Amino acid sequence: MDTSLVLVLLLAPFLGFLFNVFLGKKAGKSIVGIVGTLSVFVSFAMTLYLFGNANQEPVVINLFDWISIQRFNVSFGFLIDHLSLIWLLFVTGIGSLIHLYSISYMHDDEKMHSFFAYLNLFIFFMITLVIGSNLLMMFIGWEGVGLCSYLLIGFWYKNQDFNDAAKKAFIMNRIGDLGFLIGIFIVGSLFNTLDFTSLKNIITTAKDINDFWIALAALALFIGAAGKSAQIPLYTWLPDAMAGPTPVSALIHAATMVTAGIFMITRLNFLFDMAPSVQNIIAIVGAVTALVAATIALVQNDIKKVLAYSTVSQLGLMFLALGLGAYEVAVFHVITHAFFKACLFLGSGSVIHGLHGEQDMRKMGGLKKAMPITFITMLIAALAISGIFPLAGFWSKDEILMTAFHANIALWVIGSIASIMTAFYMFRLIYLTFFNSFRGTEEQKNHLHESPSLITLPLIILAILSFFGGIISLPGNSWLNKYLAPLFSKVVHEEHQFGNTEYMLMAIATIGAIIGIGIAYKKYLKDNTIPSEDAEITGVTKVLYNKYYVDEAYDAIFVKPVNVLSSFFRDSVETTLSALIFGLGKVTNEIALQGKKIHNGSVGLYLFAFVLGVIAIITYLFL
Amino acid sequence: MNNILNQIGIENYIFLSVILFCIGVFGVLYRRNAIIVFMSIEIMLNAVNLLFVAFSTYHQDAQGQIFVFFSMAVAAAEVAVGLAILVSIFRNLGTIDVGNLKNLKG
Amino acid sequence: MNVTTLLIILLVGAFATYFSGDKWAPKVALLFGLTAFAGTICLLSQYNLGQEINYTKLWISKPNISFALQADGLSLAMLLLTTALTPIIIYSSFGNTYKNSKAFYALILFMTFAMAGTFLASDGLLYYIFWELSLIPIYFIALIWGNGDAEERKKAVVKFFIYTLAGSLFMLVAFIYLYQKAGSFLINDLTQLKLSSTEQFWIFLAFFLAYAIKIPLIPFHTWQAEVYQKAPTVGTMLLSGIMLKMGLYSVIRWQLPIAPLAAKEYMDVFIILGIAGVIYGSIVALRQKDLKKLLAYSSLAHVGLIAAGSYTLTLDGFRGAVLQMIAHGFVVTGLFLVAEIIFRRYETRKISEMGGIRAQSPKFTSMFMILVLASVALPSTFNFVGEFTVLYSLSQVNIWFSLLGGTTIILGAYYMLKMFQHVMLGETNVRLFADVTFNEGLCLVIIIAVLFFFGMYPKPIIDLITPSLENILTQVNRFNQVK
Amino acid sequence: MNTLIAITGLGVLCLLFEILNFRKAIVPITIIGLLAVLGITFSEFNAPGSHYNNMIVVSKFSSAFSALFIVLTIFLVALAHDFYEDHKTKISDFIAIKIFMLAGAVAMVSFGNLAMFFLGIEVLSISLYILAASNRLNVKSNEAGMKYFLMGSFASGIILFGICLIYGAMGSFDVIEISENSLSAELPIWFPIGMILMTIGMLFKVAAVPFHFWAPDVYEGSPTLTTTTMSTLVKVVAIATLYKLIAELNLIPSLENQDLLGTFKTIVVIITIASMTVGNIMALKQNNVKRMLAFSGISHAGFMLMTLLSISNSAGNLLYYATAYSLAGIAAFTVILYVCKNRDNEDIANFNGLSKNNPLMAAVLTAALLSMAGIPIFAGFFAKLVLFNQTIQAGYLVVVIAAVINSIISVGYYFKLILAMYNKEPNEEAAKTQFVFYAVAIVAVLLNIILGLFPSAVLDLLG
Repeated sequence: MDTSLVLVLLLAPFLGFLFNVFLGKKAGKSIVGIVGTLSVFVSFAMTLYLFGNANQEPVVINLFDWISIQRFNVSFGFLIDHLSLIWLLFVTGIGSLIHLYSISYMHDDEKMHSFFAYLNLFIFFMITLVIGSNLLMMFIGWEGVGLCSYLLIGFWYKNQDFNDAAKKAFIMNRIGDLGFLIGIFIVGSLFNTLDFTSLKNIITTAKDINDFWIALAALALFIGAAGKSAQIPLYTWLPDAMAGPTPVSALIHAATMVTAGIFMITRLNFLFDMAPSVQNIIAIVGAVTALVAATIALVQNDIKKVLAYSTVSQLGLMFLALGLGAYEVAVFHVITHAFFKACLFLGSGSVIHGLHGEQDMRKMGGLKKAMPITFITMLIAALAISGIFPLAGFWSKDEILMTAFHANIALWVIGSIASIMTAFYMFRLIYLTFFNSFRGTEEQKNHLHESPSLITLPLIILAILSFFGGIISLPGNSWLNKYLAPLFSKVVHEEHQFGNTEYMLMAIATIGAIIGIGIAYKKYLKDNTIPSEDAEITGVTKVLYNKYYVDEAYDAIFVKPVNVLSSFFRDSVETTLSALIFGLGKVTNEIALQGKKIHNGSVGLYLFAFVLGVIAIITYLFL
Repeated sequence: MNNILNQIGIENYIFLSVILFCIGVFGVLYRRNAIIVFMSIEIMLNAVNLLFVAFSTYHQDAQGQIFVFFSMAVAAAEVAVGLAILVSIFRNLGTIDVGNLKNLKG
Repeated sequence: MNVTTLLIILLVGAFATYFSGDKWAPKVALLFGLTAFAGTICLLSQYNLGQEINYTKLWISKPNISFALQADGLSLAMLLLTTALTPIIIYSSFGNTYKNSKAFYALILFMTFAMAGTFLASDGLLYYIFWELSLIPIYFIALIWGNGDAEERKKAVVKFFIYTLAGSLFMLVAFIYLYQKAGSFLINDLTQLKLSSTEQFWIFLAFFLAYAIKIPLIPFHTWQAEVYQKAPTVGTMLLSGIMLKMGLYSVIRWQLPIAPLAAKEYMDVFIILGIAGVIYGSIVALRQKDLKKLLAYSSLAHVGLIAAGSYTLTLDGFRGAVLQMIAHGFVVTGLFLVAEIIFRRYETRKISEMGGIRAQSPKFTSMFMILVLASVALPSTFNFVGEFTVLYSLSQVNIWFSLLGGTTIILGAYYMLKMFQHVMLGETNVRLFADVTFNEGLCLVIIIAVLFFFGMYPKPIIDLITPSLENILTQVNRFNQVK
Repeated sequence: MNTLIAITGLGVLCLLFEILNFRKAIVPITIIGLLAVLGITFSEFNAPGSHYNNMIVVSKFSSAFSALFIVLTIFLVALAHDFYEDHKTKISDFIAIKIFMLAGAVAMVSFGNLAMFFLGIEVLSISLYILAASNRLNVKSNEAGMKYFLMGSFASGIILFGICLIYGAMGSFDVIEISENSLSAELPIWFPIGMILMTIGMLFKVAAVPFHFWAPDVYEGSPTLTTTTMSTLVKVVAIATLYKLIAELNLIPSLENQDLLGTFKTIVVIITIASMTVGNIMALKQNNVKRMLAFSGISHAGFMLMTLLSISNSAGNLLYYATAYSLAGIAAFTVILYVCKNRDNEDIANFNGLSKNNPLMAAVLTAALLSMAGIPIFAGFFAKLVLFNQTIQAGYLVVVIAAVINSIISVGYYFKLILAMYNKEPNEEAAKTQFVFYAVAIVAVLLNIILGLFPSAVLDLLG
């Protein structure tokens, strides 16, 4: 029963993919859209069903042995437990919403069918990633989603910059994947299995575990996660990934794929609990990423870039939580973040749609009359992400900060600053986009209009979710924590007692958020300052605007040297090596040429050599 | 007959013919006139013939002397052929200097 | 079916093709290629039914050489690769017309015959003979039907021939030496030998020279890129798809079991050599201007990894190596076919002269993309199964090896995607690019199907090769049992 | 025995034909005659015996090699017809000389007495001098003849001196007596010296370094058919005789008695390696095909000398190598005769694009060269294999390594020719081929390949 369900759940998007690939062009755009969306919706329905009557026991489905290693087999199997169900819920849920959205958004693109094909494929791989029963199955999904993100970032392939962005994303992910693989190798050789359930049993029961190797494995796996979830130092691909169509940014680079890293670490929480040192690293990396990304987001003018960096920063917060062992908190924030970040992206998408592809906020403004729904929904989402009571973001972010506070004040400070900045740049975005007067061209001004219902509907739904999303894990009695409890080896550390500290923290957070919003209000609404043109940007702003020149640095440190080396090998080493081989031939030829001189045709010489030979032999033998 | 050989001793015959042989060799090496080279080769052969005879006396058996006839006949045949070649060379080149035969080399 | 029948089919096929005349030659060749494939399947089924597949007949009494063929799982796997690829290769060439094609296709079949013999032979000298024989057809194929300036081509091909011959002659000497010890060339006797470690070292070295040049491992690879570039694509496919695998197969089949002590003692050196090949090849491939050369260096990198895997002397290493051999065989054939397809349209192999093809040929693009992904070992493709196993085995020897070898998944992705981007993407090319024709498409589809099927379900092949690999492993470890 | 008589008779017959004006028929009749003689030889193969008080001793060895010589002569005679078509008047003389030369050759491998040996070698040499200079209006031919004559007679002088010393030591020319005495402890030093001198004389005939200088010049200058004769028949005869000489006169044991064996073997090793190396390296830069093959012949002589390192059990291997080599040589030279017919020189350039003009001939030449290079299934490969095998057995790994390196070098120049045929454009249209060329070339190559497929047929012949 379950098996067939799961297979349907898994294969529905795949079938959609096949349909769109092979028949999409003929079928026509509307059919393509419907099929694509339906196929995802089917899996969503399946998920709901499973979610509805899921018992405590996780369901394991092994189809067949896939890869055989001498000491163990890796089965081609699936694992449905509470964690994967949670993820499935919002992957398929938000997935279907965004498909819906794309029907209208991509309607003018002549390659709509391949767009939907890729989206479906992505959902398929994402599901594989989530329900894989062992590390390698997860790895299939892991690389698969990477591939889809490559395809979708480079969707408009005629622009080589986009292609570069896509390539960059894929390769940076691959760097992480290598870490992942190494992690898999170590785990495999330590425990002779890659299966999550058996791993959990072994590790939780094992007495003497080699801490070093565990730590190494955890570290390697974390590198993998960092690659996928855009953490320092592997985060630079995410902002570039905004080259892809906006729905892609919403689905892949905000809501689902980039959370895969968190999913993986949560999946392997028992492993990471064994390696506190690595946990600290994770926490620190997360915090720093949150801060750095936030600072960059402060000054970006591309509406999607802002959102991208905010995503990075939010992911950083999640990793902070993971590092502190508060997996359920991280999950909570993943979910709420999925809601409001998807909403924000789609909103920005609708704005861009309205302005016919304009992304620079300096050329926007005053859109709130033109597109009210977009405005309202984005406002709600912005409030949510800034952590205003009682929206979803408030609860999740507050949980994280609280955990940080209890663990380490410094982390809490960093986190708080990051979230204050969040509030600032989000409202900077809101004000620049929707308030004051329109700064675009006349021609655009006349065409300003609210986006069609297919676009606004998902916005509304997501806005609602980002408003009420918090209820799934209210402090005190958290449904989510209870639901996830069976996953964690350690008992979920008890809910925070609501003493004064907690209330104080909440207050501080809220005040911080309000301050942030206030500054934005002062700067961009009252003074109505417009960010200056790229040329005029100076000082710290310039550094921030250029993202601390990290891309340039990477280029100088890694990419250029490799290419230089490559041409060096190609031009020097290769030629030298073959010259060496030819050299042998040349030498013999030279000898031959000299030899020809000796055979000079004079009988006298020949006879002389003859006699010499005779004498030599005789003397050598007999004297 | 036999006692003469005993008086002189076989070694001396050997030395003599070796010396003759060497003279022949040097002749072949150092003279460039084909005719004289032929003659030097003849000297070599005859040196050997001499030794044959000496040995056959030493061993008291006739095979050696018979062999000398063989070798003489052969030498004659050889020289005949050689002279024939020489004639055609002289017709073509107008010289019998062995040193001029250097078209074939390398 | 008797194992010799397969060889006879191929040999007869070669002659039949030659005498069928230029017009019919391709079809006849294809026919015989398919027959051979069917024959292999037949052998396979017999093997799975548990029949011994071997044939031994005394050939030369003094020195004692016998015409001995033997097919275990490993040989059959390689045979499968050979006979499966040959028809594809032949069929893929239908797009071109070759002058004097009867000789061309006859040589292809003859080469297949020789290579199949190499995989089957269980008598050292017979093996050597097949090994050498396979060299002659490819020499002529590359020389006569190759492309580019005749002088350049001549240089490259002669270098290739002499180079490889040089290597293998030392192998011959090693074989003769072994014969002195064992009194026969049969592998079963040779693997029984208990040679001193110095003897083993020298023999190992002699073999290594032959294989390192054939595979090729750096720094013995200098013939490769040029020959790949100069040879006609069919020849390149034969070379890279099957012939390289002869070297790798021989490492597992002959070198390691005969001289295990040396193999153990110098394991690290050879693994490092392989891994160095991976990194070096990938980096050189990065900046190649010629598509075929780029692919050549990419396969240099891949075989480096395979070699490293087999030198780990672990079951995983062997298994991964064999899996990767087969996977790489298919992928590289497909990629060279892609290069050929582009060449048929644009008459160029310069990457700089391509670009903007995607918009004009969706089918071709998708197939090409899939092949690229397979060659960078995306999970669920066959190559991933092989590469994962190999890297795992490396990690068992030393985690650093797997880390360094693993760079292939980064660098590989880098150069392959870069290549794909510059060949296919960008503003639509002004020159018309017709989408794949039927037979081009068919070849690619078959290859892709194979890659995905075994990528998802490699079990049959794993089950096929594992027992024989275990046997080889016991031979390799026979010296440990002594102590 | 009968072989020898029959051959001589045949020779005389040839001379008679001239008188009887049978020029047309002479070639076929001779071939038929030779085939008959071949039959006789086979019949003698299993009937060893000695005749005319040990002047002639027929053994497996002698009859096997005689058979080979006769086969080669058949090929040569077959080719003779249209080689000499421009001076028909002399054809019978030339063929007769070839036959007599064959008689000399047979005498050389079946001698039971040094006198017989000496006569044989002289008959062979003198006929060769004539053949070398036979194109008497051609300066090159004259020069070749002269050079060969001078050095040849010099060499025979040395051989004669050697025989003489042996006679002095043993008091007899009879091989059996000599071999018996040679085992006795106290031998005059002359005996080994004499043996060495004879060996040197034979080394000259097989053109081993440093006695090889004549070969390239003479090969280049002589008429191509004569070159064919030299590089196939004569070389084989010489090496076989040398082998027989050393084997039958017990040189090895006698040297052992006077513990000179070590040094002797060193000399053989040095000469072997030197011949291989010099031959191959010098061949690399030759433009004249005949000259190139001359040097390659020198290197092959070096290979065959390897048999002297394990004299006791290598007769079969020597026979096999000789057969493989000479058959390949015949095939190769046939093609050269065809290509260079009515061309003034034999430069490699003449072979350009042969594969387009005449693919069959190109294929034959390729096969022949591959066989010489020692590529499998051609007899040349097994020939090398058995030599290597037996030499490693005798413990001379060094020689084998050298040999291997040399075979690698040799590929270099063999392939120069193949490349010319396949990779260059023809510079003029093909000359029409006589049937006989095809016949000879193909038969030779087929024999070669058959030997490659069933080496035992020859290898086991001499036990």
